[in-house]
Amino acid sequence: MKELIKLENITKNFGNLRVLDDFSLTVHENEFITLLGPSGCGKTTILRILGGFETADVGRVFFEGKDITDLPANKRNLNTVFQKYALFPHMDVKANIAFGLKINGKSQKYIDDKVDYALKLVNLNGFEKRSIDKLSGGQQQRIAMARAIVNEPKVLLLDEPLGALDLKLRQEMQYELIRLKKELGITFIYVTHDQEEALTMSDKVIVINDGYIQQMGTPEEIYNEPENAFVADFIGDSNIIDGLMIKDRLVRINGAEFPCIDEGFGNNKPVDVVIRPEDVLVKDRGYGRINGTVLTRVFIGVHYEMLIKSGENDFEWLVQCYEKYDIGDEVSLDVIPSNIQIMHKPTSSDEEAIDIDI
Amino acid sequence: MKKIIFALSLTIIMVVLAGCGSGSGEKVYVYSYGDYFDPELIEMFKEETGIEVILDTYDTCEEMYPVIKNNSASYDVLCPSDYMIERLIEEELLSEINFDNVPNIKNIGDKYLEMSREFDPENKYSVPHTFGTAGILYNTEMVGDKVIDSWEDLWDEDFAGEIVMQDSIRDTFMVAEKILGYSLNTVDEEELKEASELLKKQKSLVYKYANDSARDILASESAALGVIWNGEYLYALELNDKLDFVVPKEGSQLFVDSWVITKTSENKENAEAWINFMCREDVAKKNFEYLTYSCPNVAAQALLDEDILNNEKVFLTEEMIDNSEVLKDLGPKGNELYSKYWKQFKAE
Amino acid sequence: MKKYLKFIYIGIVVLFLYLPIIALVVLSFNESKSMSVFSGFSLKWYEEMFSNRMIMQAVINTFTIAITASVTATIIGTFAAVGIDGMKTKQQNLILGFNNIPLLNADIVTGIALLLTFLMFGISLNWGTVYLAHVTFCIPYVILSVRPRVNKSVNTLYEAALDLGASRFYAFVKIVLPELRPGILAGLLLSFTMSVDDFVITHFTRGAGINTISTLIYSQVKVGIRPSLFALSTIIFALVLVMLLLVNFLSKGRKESVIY
Amino acid sequence: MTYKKSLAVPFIIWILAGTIIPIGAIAYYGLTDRNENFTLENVLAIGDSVHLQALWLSVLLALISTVICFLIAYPLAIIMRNSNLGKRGFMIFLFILPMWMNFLLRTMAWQVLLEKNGVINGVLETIGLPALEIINTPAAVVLGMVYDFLPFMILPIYNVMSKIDDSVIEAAYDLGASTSKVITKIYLPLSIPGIVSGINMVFIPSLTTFVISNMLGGGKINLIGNIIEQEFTVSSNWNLGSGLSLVMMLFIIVSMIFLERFDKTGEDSFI
Repeated sequence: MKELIKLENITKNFGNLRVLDDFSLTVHENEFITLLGPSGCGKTTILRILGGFETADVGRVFFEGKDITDLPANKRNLNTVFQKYALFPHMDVKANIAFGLKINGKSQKYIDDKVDYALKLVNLNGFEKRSIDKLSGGQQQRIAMARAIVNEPKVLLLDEPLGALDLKLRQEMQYELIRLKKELGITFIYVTHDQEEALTMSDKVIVINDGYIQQMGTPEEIYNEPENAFVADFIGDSNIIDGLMIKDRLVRINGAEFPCIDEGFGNNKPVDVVIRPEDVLVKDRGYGRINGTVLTRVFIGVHYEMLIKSGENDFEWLVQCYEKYDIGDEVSLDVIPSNIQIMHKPTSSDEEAIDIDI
Repeated sequence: MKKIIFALSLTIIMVVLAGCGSGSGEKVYVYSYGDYFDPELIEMFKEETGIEVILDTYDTCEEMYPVIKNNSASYDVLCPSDYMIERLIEEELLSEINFDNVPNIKNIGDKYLEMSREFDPENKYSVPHTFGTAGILYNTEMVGDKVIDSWEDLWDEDFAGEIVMQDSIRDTFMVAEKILGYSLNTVDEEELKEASELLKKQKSLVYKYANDSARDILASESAALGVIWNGEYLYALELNDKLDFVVPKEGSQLFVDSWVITKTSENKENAEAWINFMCREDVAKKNFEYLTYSCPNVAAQALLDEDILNNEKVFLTEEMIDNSEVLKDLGPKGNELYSKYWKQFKAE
Repeated sequence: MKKYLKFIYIGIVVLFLYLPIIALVVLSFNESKSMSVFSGFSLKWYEEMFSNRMIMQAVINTFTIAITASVTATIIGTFAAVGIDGMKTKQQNLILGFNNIPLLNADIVTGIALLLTFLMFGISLNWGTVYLAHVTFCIPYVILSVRPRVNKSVNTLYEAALDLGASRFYAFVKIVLPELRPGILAGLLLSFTMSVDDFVITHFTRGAGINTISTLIYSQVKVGIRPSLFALSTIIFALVLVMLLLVNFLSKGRKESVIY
Repeated sequence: MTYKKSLAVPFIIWILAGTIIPIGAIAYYGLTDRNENFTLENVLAIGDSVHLQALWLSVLLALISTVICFLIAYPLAIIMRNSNLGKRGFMIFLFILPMWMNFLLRTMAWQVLLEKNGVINGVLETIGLPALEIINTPAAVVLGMVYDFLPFMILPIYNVMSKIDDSVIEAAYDLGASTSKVITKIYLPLSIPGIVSGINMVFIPSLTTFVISNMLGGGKINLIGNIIEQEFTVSSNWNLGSGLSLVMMLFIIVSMIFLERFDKTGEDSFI
């Protein structure tokens, strides 16, 4: 795949606050990339630097090999779908969609056709004359998409576009977005703090925190093999436990030794161990590796979620299972080797920073 | 966008218009006491000479002085009173009148020019407009049986809340000074202090301190008696025939209000044309009929009825003139002294 | 019972507010000059008013100054409101602090300060100085009414327009201005009113022969109130009434409340 | 974006020329004598008995007017808040309309009304009541202040009140509060921002006016505003006038800081 966008060593400060620190990123053509991170992590800033609304203090931005760092927003061949859509309230639907086309001096015929096409694409044909405040949130969302894509950008930047919608609509729109992406065949750069959205839609997810990339990879990689405690914690629920790597393929957690599949951490080295709650097996007393007591139990639909206290330092495991145990029940826990994820301890108090070129 | 351009151009047009309004055509800026000549004369003057009169008014000379002194606004012609003219001359704020442009000066009686020499020793700067004296205008019905003939009647507690006093430093002090038997131009601090004490005592009896509007208050019977210029008498009488006027026996103040031209005048010839116009006998007569302040214009006097000329309340007798004093400029020290005691009295 | 009390209370306050105005209106049609007795209907004070050059000139001055000053102030203030939004919080606070000075300061101090400044720089007082003074005290009102409209969503709309290829000017005129319009209109109206209503600042900064309605009344009251001023009041009141009703009517149609 | 900031440049220039330099000018005049030597005399002159008396009277009359305005406006604001929307608009319109009349005309109207032989006394006489003699007294000046500035008290208080959620009031009643308790414990604390800006907008113009005292005081009421005005127009001692203005500014600042302490959020309720 051809290289489309390249951010090189971007640093950005707001006042005394460093939002991005020597940040680099490469995006290829026709990718659906999601920048995922908690609010304030710098993901929106990256998008705004790409869109031309902010300028980096240090570093360059390349688009198709050309340096566009100093190009103003209105000269860039990429369009943004804004967080709250930013539809122009004093214009009707058609005027909104046609806005960019008019500025580019397209003919009326072209504009009409294009608006027509775009409305069909987002399943809102016939809405031309509607005024913006008569639209529902989902409809506004679609119009915002339509307004961006009629300009045929090479890249569409989406800044938490589904954030203002309710859960059901959000799920619907996720499929819609994937469909649009396929039909248009352009690059999507998607910013969200919602891990579910990221995992559902993306080809690649980049987890960002404190202005650094924490991990990047396919949704599966990110979920199954978090590279540090932050990613593990941010993506889904996790049990993150201090462990001791006794030797290759054997780790000591919570006073018991567990076989695992990781190698190369050295002997008797402290590590972080991540185990997903659904990967913890709950068995009757005596049938597992460590013993524990059920502290709380909540039924959350398909399964039960429990806190189980166990081991030498009373670690509280978050556990999901289909069977019902009562509070106070004495149980045993086990984990199969491939579900144990071993990570290096961070070297400093800061979260470990990993710069990766995609 | 169109609207912005529209608004912008509207603004520009307005500015230009307003600019033109004051830029094109001949003008003369006149600054005088309020209602001090017949407004119709402005139209007449414009018709005859093409010069437009821009009129502004002040209530007291003291109000006019800082404007001229600081040249914060530029006027051409002023109509101040005697003592103020003296001060303006002293401070070189006036320009000499070119009497070649004011041939009608011949209409002004010699005895009035003589009076003027008190403050304009060579008759170089001023042309008399009106003269007169202060007295008490009273409502014959409201004062009842009392005979009004003294300034002290203004201290009569029976008239509490029905007395109108002037609201102008020198004119107000004048009343007290006359009662105390001092000169109107005293700069003796003790005497001034005494006068201000006297005024303070009167304050609770006074309905209002007012200048030009005093006659309306008296005419509408909101007050019974008040200090007023003899020129207001005829006019007030028209509004209310129960009014009468007296010049108190202690004597009074003789004033001469005259036209002068400012040093900074940019339309000096227009200013002279205006003064000349005001001195014309028909104009002066018309003005007198409107204003009823005694006019020093002998030619105009000749056109008036005998009755009026002989009405001693309008045209003062020699005796009255002799019994009166003209205000003099007191110099910076004296003025400051008056200001100080004026303020004290007002703050009471 | 409580309801009646309410109505009576409101009635008294309204009477208090309108009594002077009603009195002026009635007296303006009075045949005689008397201020207490109505002796017959007459329009002569209106005639006198319209033929009085000083009054007419004052009316013209009042409105030319109010229109030019409020338009100028609205333009500068609107740009400023947007510009201030682009500043850091500290700068914003500093500038808004200065902006508030003419609003909170006593008129008399503002007037004197401007007078002293004009004279210090050798500017003779004239129409222009009044205009400049009025713009000075109108700008804060414009900023006050426009600034709340310059918020995050307007910023985003502006960026959205840039994103779609609009130039900064085009985006400002086509997107930002329409968004700010209610605020701009309110600011314009507010500064127009403030300008028409001002006496104190005009009093100190006016030049030779430049009278506005306010300064004219002030000097006329000293000479003696003439009923032609009542006629003037009546006409002004009628104009204000019509204008306010019109503005209210128009803004109701658009669901934007401009006044209040 | 610096481009955006640059839009404020004309405004900043204007602030500089129209606000900062003028205040500098007043400070310069106020702190020098006629010979342009530095002196504190003009500022300290506020200690003169004449000036102190005027200042005291100004503060007194302004306070009285403010209290009266508040007492009239507060119940009015509650009544307006509790009436239905259509009526509210009409009422605001009613209360605002006189404000749009020229300030001088309104004040002049009171002179006409209150004159001893004026409209009010004419009416009183006809119906056989004793005459009202308050013109040219402090009472007339207070009346003028209340009349001219009352809407400035009504509007901010109403503005804040209309934002109080109905359910808060209902909750108070629900919890057993009486109407008077609701007013003192709910309305009053919640409307403090409005009250503060109302007080500011009545007190300061009352404190500094010279027009009202001039037109309704008959030359007998000398407020600090009159003193300053006269230093500029009659006495022509600009240095003293400026010095006293500086004191007045100080007074305004102090009273605003004082009021600010009651209300940290007052800014948005202004106007």
